[in-house]
Amino acid sequence: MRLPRRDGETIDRDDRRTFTFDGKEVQAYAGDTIGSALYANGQRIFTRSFKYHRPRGLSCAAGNCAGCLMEVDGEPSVKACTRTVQGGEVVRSQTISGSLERDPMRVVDHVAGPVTPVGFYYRLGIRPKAAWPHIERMLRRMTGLGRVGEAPPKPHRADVEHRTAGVLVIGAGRSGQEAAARYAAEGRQVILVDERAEYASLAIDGVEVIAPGTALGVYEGRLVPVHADGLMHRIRAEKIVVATGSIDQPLLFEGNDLPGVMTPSAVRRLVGLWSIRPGTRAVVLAADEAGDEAARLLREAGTQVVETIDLRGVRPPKVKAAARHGLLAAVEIDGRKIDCDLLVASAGRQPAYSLLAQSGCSVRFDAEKGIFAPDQLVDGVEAAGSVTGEGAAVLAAAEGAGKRTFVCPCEDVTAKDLVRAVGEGFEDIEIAKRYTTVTMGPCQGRLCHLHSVRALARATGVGEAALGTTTARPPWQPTPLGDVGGRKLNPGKRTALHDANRRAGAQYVWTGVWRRPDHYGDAAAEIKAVHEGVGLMDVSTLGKLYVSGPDAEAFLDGVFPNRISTLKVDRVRYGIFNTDSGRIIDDGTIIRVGERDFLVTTSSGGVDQVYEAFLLWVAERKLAVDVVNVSGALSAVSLSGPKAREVLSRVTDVDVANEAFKFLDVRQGAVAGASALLMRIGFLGELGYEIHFPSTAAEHVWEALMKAGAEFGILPLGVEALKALRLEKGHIIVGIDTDSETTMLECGMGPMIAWDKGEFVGNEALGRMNERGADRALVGFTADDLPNEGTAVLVGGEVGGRVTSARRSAVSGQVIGLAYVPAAIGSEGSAFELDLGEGRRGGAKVHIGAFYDPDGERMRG
Amino acid sequence: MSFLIPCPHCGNRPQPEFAYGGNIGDDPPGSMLDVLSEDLYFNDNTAGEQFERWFHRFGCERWIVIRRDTRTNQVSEGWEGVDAP
Amino acid sequence: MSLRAIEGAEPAATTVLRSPVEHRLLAAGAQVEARGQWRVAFGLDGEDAFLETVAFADASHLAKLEVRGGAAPAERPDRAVVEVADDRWIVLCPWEQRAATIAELGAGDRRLALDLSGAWMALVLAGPQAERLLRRLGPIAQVPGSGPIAAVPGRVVRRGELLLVLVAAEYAQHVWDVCADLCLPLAGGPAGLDAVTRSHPDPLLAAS
Amino acid sequence: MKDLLRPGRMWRTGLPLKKRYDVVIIGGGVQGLATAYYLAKNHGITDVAVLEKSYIGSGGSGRNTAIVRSNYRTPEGASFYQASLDLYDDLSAELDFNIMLTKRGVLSLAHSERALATATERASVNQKLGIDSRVIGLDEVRRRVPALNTSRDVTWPILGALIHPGGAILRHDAVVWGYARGADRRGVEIHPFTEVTGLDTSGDRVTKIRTPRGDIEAGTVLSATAGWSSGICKMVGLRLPMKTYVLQAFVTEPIRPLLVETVVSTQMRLYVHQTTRGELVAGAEAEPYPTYQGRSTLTFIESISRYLVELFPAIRDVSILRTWSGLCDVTPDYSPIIDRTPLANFIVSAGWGTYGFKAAPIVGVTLSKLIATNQVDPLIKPFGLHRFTDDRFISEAASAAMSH
Repeated sequence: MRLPRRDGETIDRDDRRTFTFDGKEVQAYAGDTIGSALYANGQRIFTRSFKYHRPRGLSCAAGNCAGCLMEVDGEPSVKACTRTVQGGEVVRSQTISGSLERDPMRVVDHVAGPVTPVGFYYRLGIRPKAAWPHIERMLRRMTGLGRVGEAPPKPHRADVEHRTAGVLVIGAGRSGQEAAARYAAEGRQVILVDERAEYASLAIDGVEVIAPGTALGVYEGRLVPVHADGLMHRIRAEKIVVATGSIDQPLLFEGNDLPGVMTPSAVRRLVGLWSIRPGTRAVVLAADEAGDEAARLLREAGTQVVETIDLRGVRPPKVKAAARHGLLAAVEIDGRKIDCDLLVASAGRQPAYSLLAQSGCSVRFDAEKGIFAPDQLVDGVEAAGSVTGEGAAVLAAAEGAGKRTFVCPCEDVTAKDLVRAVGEGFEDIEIAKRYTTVTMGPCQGRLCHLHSVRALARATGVGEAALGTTTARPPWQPTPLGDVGGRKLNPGKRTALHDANRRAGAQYVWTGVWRRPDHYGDAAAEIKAVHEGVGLMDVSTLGKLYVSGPDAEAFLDGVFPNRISTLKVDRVRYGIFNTDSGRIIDDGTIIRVGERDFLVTTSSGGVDQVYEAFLLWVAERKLAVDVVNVSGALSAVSLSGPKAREVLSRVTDVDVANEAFKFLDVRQGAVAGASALLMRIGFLGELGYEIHFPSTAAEHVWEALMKAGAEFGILPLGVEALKALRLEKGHIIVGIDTDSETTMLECGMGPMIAWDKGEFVGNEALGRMNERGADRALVGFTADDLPNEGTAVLVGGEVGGRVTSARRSAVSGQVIGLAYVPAAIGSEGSAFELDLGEGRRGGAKVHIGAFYDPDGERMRG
Repeated sequence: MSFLIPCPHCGNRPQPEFAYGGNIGDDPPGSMLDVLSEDLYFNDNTAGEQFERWFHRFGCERWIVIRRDTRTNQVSEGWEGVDAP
Repeated sequence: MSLRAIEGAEPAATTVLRSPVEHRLLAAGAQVEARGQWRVAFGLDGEDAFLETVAFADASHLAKLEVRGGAAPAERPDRAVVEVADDRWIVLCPWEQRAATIAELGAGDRRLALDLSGAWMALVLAGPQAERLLRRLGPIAQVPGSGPIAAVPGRVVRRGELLLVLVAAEYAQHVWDVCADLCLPLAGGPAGLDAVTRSHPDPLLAAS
Repeated sequence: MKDLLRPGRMWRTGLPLKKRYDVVIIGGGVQGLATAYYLAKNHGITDVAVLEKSYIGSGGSGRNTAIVRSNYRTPEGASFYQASLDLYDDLSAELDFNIMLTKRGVLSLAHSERALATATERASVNQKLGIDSRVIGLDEVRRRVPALNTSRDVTWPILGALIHPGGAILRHDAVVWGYARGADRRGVEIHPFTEVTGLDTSGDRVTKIRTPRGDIEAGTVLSATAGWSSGICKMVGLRLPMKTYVLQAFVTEPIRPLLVETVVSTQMRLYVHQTTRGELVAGAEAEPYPTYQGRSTLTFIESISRYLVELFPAIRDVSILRTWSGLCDVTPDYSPIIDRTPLANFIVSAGWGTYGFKAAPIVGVTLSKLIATNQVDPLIKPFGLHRFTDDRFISEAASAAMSH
């Protein structure tokens, strides 16, 4: 039924292509879509409907309805009528059971009519309660269209390109092309997009044409994602012209969903674009010129048009379509039966205003034309062509009994269902939509929204204007998740020593946004090395903020709870960052390198939050101080263990003797030739140095330290070793031992707070909490059994807190940890229980202070 | 992407480039609860225009103030600094 | 007295300086040689073909100075001035001019002139599709400008036909990998800096 | 079954607005309607009006992603939501309306040691209260959700999960309609499209409720308006510790059965389940700034699609059908506010964040008791406004997800 060559056809008869459909090979030309090729090859039933499994075929052939959903190369529910044939596709029909031609589930349509009215599932399966899970499992197997997971999806890229446009014109029909040409002539940068492939070859000078390219939505700031093949154009436009035209609305009559019933757009595209004769004997019910033109095209294509009825201005005829073997066989008009295999019918054309409504334009009901049309537009957004309502109207109607008159073909919702819903009290379009599921299918209301509002208006007596519309929401066309998501994009931070660590055998884990070595193969050996020899750890992940200026000291006294003014040059002090409400958000160190120069370190995850809080405090009080984020400029290592001093002495010009470089001292000098800042702090509990140096020299310094430490059995340390070693000292890790509510008072850090130094972050809240006393306390504990971290602390059988950290000590072999307990039992030796899971309990006792080297001699030695 | 924020230094930029810093100065707290917790946790949660602080993370790394209508996300103006003009 | 490690103190001659993406370049088959104290990658096969569409090259061996306060630093052919805000700039210059530039820019009513060379990766985008690659990396609308690059904060300035992009060094490998991925459909890819400066001579970028 | 064949009205429409009611409930969402239902059923108080500014269920009740669970972090939260889940269990029979509650389980993925610790904490608290919730390893996760990408070559490999078999999905509109019908049948008057535009007070009482359809007096006034609570309370000079944010969700086209459990990933800020009709329904985290404007954003759908395809590679080509949004009212500790106020006859239920629907039945029972008998049920005692004055938060924030 392919017609001979016609001018204006958009197929290339010299470029043959094939694809398979349910295993059979199908011939097509370049320019055909899968739908047009199948239709040309005689296929009429394309899919089965959602609830009644009625046969469905091409109805709009323009990507508006769900009558041709098929699986293409593993992609479910593709609108075959607009999917251009590339060649070699594996196309499969989507049926729950049987085949397209014979679907046993169709019994639901014949038998279940009265038993499955709209909302039936709210009345069934209530009693007995135990029955429902089985009914639900059965229902699940009977619903759902696309198959997923049988074969891995065909890998195809989805890239994103961020673009700007002077004028973005959506819709390349006559009015869209005019608008594009006009703005291009004014010298604007114009992009014209249209979802229909036939405009791919359209050329207008000064205009970039993207076709097929679907504008998925109009987002805030006039941002429009245009979904083309393999590329999402994310266009921010100074001006948007919406010229998306209007859509044929189905005529409502009994059997209006049968394959063989089509709208004028289907005829225009089948004959006009792909030179296909849609049928042999046709009846045309014309509601507008589109109907007249369809009749003309059919005669030109050699179809016998046995009857043409003009629906304009006449009493709606009683129409009933009859089927044989699932296909249209005849139509009864006011009792007169006419055999035909094609019935072209529509009620008129409704403006496709969704993108305008999404952008914020208001919509009104034009009673004269019986359509919803855009009303006030927002600035930067224009409407052109029939989307404005000009040349669009939906006035024609037909009488139908309503039992199989489909208002919403996607969801099998009939006119009778809507009337019944109103009868039950669902009189507003929004709850009628949720109750009947009308407009909730793949066409998202393109073909059924207007009819639903008008049906409600008739049933309730409330006018369409008062009933209003449902909210227009993106996407304008169903779009695959993979195409919207685009390329994988998960920024991870790596230190300058990332590859040096990898070569040393590091096993990487995520800690927040950082990739960090968890261990280098043997965490226990790493711990042992620190206690007995020396270990080297990459701590470049620490946040580093250089604070410099006349008000630097006053500033730090304001943002830290502890006193900073007493910190001398070349000394370092531990500090806590709090929120205004006195909760801990981070911890770190304050290193004074000059009268008005400090380096402040934060945890690896906390630097952004602290940096922004610092700048806010400076701006609020107009302080003369600069805060410079040098986290990336400097790398850092911690060299810890009894042999640390000896190793360091081999690579630095700084005098490392204990008297010259005491605990909490700071020195600056060269390490492995790089300009470095060194300090003695004891987070890991042994003699230790934290060394900061330019990241550009990081690998050089790391290799030098490892070489110098070789004879002492130096090992690189991972996060696992860090967690174990600091736990021996009872040191907390913010984010692991603290949560969003933890305060310094709960962690025994009250004494650090310099209450008398005037305003500092959180002082009022902390002051009040201090008067009232904390409810819980974060304390060390020893236990008989090793609990999982997070497990509940039980006091008197009730949940009284939780374990935040727990390990078996590499030094004492005892189980040690940190936990929240009720403040009342926060003192040394108090007993409590741990929930070990499956109802088992374990004993535990509070231990205040470090488990290992409580007086810190090893750190200070 | 969502609404645009007029950064005085960098020009109109999409909101995800900024970190929200809270609105400025809810009007004086009611008498209901004691003063401290009143202004820390209780707020107007205004449905309308309010002054807000934003930090331009993907640009000048400065705090700016804008006036935004929380009903429409319409931003009328942006200023340097952290205080309402 | 202040933090010497960021004030441009000369590292010992034997100290070897590396780019944050040196290992990505080695993995891509680049040869790396010492040029001054820096190890610079060159000679990546396929680089010439990539330059016909879009190539990205590492220029992290440049000195990168954080300058605050006073008037905007003077532009010079062998210098790039990236404005962050009205009193804050990042100035790029050849490594051997680092100390002289710090001295020049540190004078007068300048608040700060710090050597933060290791804080950023400098990435050069070259070729007719360079602008397209930038548009695929993020929504930066004008150049010079700032905004998301592979979803992390980035800045970009123009050097003749070249685009010079700055991103935090912590994200260097992430941005490098994203560039490699986004170049595939554009038939582009990584190149050594020499290949770029051969076709686009630039006094700042010419490998010293 | 009988009304299956003969359509009966769900509720009366076009009711005139009386001058006075014993109880006026502002907000025709699931909490307001449930409270009205239990006032009538448990306490015989039927001179009640529910005033809804739009259609019933137009707020959060009609926009949430219909998940009910009780595996909360705090003992107060877990017991409260379990009480609600128990009521949900029998609600279809109670309302003689199938809300399609299906206990398919909720699986919260852990992508880090930190997340496993939080899962352990929740399991520990839940088990102590008799709630079925436990930490499972990777192989049980694979067995339960074969479609999940449990390999190592993902951005954040899955280490384990918290499984809560009692967690369920349901048809959220059906709960709204079921309660509305039950209340209407017992004499409660439901007034949609009746916005409260003002509240007059004198001394410590609300004396007049202003609406475009006329003013009303009431013995007791309840505000159950979620995202709009601050505006209602401002009418009586009351400020709440809460901010309103927009939360988005989306639905895909229906596909053949793929997921049984609801799958949650806090790391990826998403949760997803498959409905009985076969659609995947997924939601996310609120936009990071207060707003009452509900337009969908592109960054939301892009990032959630990217993560979903990473978690479930097989659904790469499944199409998004519709994105929508609703408002959620978030308190500093993510726990609700159910309390009397300094105004003797004004009661507030607000600050529900994303948990409001999950709590509806128990809120109905406890609020109706509070209104009828002035007794504060032990389950809601912890959720008073006092916790913000004496700084004793009940923090349901999943965990301080900051990592070191």
